[in-house]
Amino acid sequence: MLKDYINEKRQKKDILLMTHIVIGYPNIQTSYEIIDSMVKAGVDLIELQIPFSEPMADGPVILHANQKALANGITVQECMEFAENIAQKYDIPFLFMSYYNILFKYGLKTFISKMKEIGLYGAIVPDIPPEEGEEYISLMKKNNLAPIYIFSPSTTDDRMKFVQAQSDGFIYSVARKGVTGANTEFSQDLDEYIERCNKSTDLPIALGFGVKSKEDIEYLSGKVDIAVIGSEIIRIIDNGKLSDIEKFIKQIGISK
Amino acid sequence: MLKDYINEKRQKKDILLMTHIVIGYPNIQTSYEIIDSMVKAGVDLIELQIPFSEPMADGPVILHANQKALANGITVQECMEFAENIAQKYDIPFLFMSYYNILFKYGLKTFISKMKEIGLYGAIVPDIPPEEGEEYISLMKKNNLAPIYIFSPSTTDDRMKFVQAQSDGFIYSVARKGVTGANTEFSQDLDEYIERCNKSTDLPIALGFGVKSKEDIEYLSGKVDIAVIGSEIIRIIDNGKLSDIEKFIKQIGISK
Amino acid sequence: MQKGKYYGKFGGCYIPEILVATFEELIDEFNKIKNDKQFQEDYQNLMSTFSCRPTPLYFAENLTKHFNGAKIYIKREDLNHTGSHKLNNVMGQGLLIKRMGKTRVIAETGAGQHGVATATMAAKFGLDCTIYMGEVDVMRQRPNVFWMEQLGATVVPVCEGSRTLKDAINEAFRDWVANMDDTHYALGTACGPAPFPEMVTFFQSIIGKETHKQIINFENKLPTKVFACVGGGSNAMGIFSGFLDDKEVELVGVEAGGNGIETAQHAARLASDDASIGIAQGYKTYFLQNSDGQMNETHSVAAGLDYVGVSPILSNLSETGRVRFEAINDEEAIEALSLAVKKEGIVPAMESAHAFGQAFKEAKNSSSDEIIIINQSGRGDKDIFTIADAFKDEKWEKFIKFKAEGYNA
Amino acid sequence: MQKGKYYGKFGGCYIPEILVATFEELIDEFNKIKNDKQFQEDYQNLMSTFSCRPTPLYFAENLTKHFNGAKIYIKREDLNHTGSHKLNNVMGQGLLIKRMGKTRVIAETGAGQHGVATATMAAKFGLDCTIYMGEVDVMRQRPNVFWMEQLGATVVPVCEGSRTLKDAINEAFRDWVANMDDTHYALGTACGPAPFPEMVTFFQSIIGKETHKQIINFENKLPTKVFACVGGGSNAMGIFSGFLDDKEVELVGVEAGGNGIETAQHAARLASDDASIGIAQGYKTYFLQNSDGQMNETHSVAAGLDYVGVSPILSNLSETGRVRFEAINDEEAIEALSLAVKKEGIVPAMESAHAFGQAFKEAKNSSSDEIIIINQSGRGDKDIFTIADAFKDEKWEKFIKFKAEGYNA
Ligand SMILES: Cc1ncc(COP(=O)(O)O)c(C=O)c1O
Ligand SMILES: Cc1ncc(COP(=O)(O)O)c(C=O)c1O
Repeated sequence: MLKDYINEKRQKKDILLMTHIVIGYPNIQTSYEIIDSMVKAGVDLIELQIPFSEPMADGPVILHANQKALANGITVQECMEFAENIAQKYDIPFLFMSYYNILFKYGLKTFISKMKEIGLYGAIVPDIPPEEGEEYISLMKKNNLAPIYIFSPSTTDDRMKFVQAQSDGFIYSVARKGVTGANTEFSQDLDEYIERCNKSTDLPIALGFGVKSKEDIEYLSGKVDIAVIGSEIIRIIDNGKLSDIEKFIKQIGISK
Repeated sequence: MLKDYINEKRQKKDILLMTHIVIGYPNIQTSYEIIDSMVKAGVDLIELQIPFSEPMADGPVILHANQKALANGITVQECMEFAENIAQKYDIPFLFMSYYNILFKYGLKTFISKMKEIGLYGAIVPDIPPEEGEEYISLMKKNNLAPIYIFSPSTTDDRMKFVQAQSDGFIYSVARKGVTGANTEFSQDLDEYIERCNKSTDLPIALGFGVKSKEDIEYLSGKVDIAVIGSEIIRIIDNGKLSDIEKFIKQIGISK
Repeated sequence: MQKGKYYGKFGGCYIPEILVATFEELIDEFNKIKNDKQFQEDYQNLMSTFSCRPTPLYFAENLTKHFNGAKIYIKREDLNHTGSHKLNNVMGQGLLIKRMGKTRVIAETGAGQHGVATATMAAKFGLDCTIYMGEVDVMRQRPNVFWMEQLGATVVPVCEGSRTLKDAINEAFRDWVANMDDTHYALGTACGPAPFPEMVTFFQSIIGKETHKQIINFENKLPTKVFACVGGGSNAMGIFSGFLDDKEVELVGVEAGGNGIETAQHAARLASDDASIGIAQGYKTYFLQNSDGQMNETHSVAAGLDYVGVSPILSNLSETGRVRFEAINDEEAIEALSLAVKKEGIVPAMESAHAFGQAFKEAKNSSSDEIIIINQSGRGDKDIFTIADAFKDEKWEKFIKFKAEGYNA
Repeated sequence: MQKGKYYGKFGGCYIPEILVATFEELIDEFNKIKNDKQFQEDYQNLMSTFSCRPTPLYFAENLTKHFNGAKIYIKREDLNHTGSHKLNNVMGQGLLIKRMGKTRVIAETGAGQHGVATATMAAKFGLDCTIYMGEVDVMRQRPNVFWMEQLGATVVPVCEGSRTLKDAINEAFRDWVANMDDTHYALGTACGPAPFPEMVTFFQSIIGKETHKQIINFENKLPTKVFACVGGGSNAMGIFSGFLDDKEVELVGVEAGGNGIETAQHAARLASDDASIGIAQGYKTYFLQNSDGQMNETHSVAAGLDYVGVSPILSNLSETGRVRFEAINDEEAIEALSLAVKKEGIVPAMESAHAFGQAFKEAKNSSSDEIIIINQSGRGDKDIFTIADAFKDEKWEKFIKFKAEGYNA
């Protein structure tokens, strides 16, 4: 159903926008406000990152946000409540993003049922490759939740086919090597890679890692289905004015 | 002739007194004054130590005196001149005390001729054992100078016989193990050792290392021929008043 | 990609997609060399001239007499070039790097021994080298940082999280996912995603193979017990490998008891009840974590033992009962170190001192026909600042103040 | 007593009378063990488990390529337990001490390596131990002082004279003449009164014996040149011993050029014209002394080379032309050290770095069928403060200041 939502929205927009927050950063109250700004600004999907103490795939910006949120005492339970509240309040799809240990310690089955129950659409878990994720994938699918898998520039064509078969909703395509938050060069290399991604799957493609300006999104528009903005929004939060978020998203957003 | 002098003097005194200075300590002028005090106080023989940078057999007091004298720039040539001046001025035997390198670097033959020429009676060189000292001994004896050798508590009876045969003038008998300047216990052990010394040679015996009071000298009186006072006099110099030297020697001296 | 290798329920390969190709290449290369006689020969030649393998097995006569119990032998990994067993693993991975044609190596380090070993290997093999080290560890193992830099490595202090080993591992992975084309991540212990636990154990098993031969040679029988400290588990797996099939040999892994396992300040994953199974840093094992799955702060005087996870192979051997786990706390380790120094004239690393501590406890109550082997994984030179502080050595403090004044002038 | 052994016109036994009986006993005991197969076996067993003998001979491929001249091999005495060749001598003397039934050992030390080795031996053999060390050396080799104390030794800083090695030797003799009944003075180098030059050479010759075998094994021919640094001369005599009879092997002793042999701040006794024959510290050799026979101040960045005298055996080999002597100054040594670290991942002691420096100079201009062996007498861990200062390492300074602040608080 996530896939359907995306395809439908894409009828109206050349490219969708997915944004990202770390739940509890800088604090839970502000997290509510950030979501509110994002939805108001017209964001199409939102990743809710449950903080983890060892966010191996994240760069410094998101890493610090994880640590700060944890230092403030955020718990997985509170993240669930937060997700439940906003999923009920707003009419766009919310996804969890976290590391596998969070799901595992909660109890994989319980965690996934809970996701379903509170109305999330799926999850992005960067450290559970499909080979290790059999149980996770099957439970997600059984619950009509999208286990969103990842393509990277080093993923071979063959492997893309294998990975997309495990995935659902969309493919999260990382634009380059490295962790979140660094610069990406939007150049011809990227185009070739995006083409490879599109060729290997019927799922929509979300492109993330380093997307942060109107130009970036214009560049991607028509090439992928979703542009993902992660670290850049945290940078805006860090610079102080919450109201800038709505301004920023509106400024970079494209409507058909 | 040193031996004769000692035997003669011993007719008049139960025990003779040999004192010691480090030439140039605390400075050459004071060295003259110290000698003057000593002779006036009735000392029977005097050891003149030519400073050496590595006085391995000396304890801290004499070691420092060596270093100070050298730091003041004393040279072997100046020591020779000093020795010559006092040997001409005073009517008691003067001996050189030093380490072998001083003689060796001066030129053994030249050094010994010079000693003869300036009127010294002999030398005490603690780091030239008779086995290594053939040339030294023969040159000394040829010049009628006494190569004064040493007995120690660890010297066996057999070796005492061997050593005394190389020696002349007297035997310098060290009272105990260790270096100059530490305390010696004047006890029965010492008596036995002194008896061994006396038995093994016809040469007079001078006992040194740790002699420093009237009681010590009274104890030794009649047992050895000469009491040697070394570090104690430097301690007196260090404590400041030169006039104390004469007082000290007179106070501890014994006349028949 | 294949599913990562498991040991019972532990292990696996939980890596981000970007690394999949890199791991495939690595596993492939590792499989090639595993049974390659020529590689083995090259490796052993290297270790016998660049280091001093076989390292001796030393009969600690004085300690044996002191405890008046079991005969105590010590495997002398401290004599290795760079001062610990870490070199065994690193030189093996170095040969792999050359085969894969990579030009840069990165590593995490806790005690700094793995960092020094990696920097050394990089110097010898002409590789660029970056070492990640928790800021806390940079402070307590400063001499090793100095040597890494002299060897030409860049040492990056990691100021995230608990600023110790686990955080250095995270940072190394962050570097790797950006640079895997020319870069190999030489993980320093028998942890992390497959094939690392197996591969590191494979290279370290030279310790156990030698020890087995040596003890038979000396005593014509097997030891009663073998003790090794357990940080990530590489030196322990190294020596245990030689005796795993000899069921009569009791294997004892010694973890860091820190301020005591009854406090929260320790790093005893298998010897305490505080750890639970989790998945982090690419593998599944027992972690010291809270009920949410967030990793706890750990504590040990020994930087190399101050880690939240533990080799999945050891987690399994703990569950099967093949290896017994104990904890030695900071104070006991320092005491054991001091005793070893004074009685035998050997200076164990703070890490190794934990194995000594437990062995000493058990030696007392054993009979004289028992044989104990302790793996001395490293030497204590690197720990001079830690040991001086533990003993509150006034002369050392005076010296440091004097040096500081010189620098301030 | 016999006259002390001479090498040409050098050597002898210039000792005070009080030590004669002690030397007789020592010479007697030494003569007994010299050809005693059982002793040799005990000694070799000890050195192969307490240390890691035979130490490797290592082919330095990168340095060889770098200089594009002779093949460079390195004898790895740095891998010895306690970090230098000094242990070879000390353990031999330790076995002698046990035979003589003495209960206390004293030693001088310059670099601290001989002090650490002696303290280690004392710990192992259960002896009381006092180490004399010049105050200047205490400052520049502080880590070694710390370890000696941990090993249970009393370290006495010597504040007399130039406060370096020669003064420590004097103080050790002063102790010995007071305590020879229960005390052995384990002289650390091939100097001093007979039988020390011969005895120390005897124990160190294990280096040369191994090296001879190893190079024949690797290359099936003898080396062209062998380089060793020369403080007192023990590591040099150790390795040279293996090649003295092979006339085609050129032996090169490398002394400390300090600030340059054209200045007065050096310790080149045989490589400069500044020394002359003298008798001090119990033996006859070349000394850096003035025309009165007073010893000069010497200077070297390497505490272990900072000495006025030199082995009488080497003085003789210099006069006969069998050994060539060269000087490497402070800066060149530090540069050579840095190059060895970066190119090969080995860390020579400051002393050994002098041998490296000279070998590097000559390697450049040799042909590829020549073979050079460098004796790496020790490892540089002990030199961390010296090297950090030489490189003006800011991070190190910052760290030291931080530690000092902690101590001041
Ligand atoms: C000397 C030493 N021993 C032990 C360890 C712990 O590691 P492992 O458990 O992998 O042997 C370290 C780690 O740095 C170490 O340096
Ligand atoms: C590592 C090292 N090399 C060399 C020397 C110089 O001594 P020798 O000339 O006796 O080998 C020392 C002395 O302390 C040393 O520590």
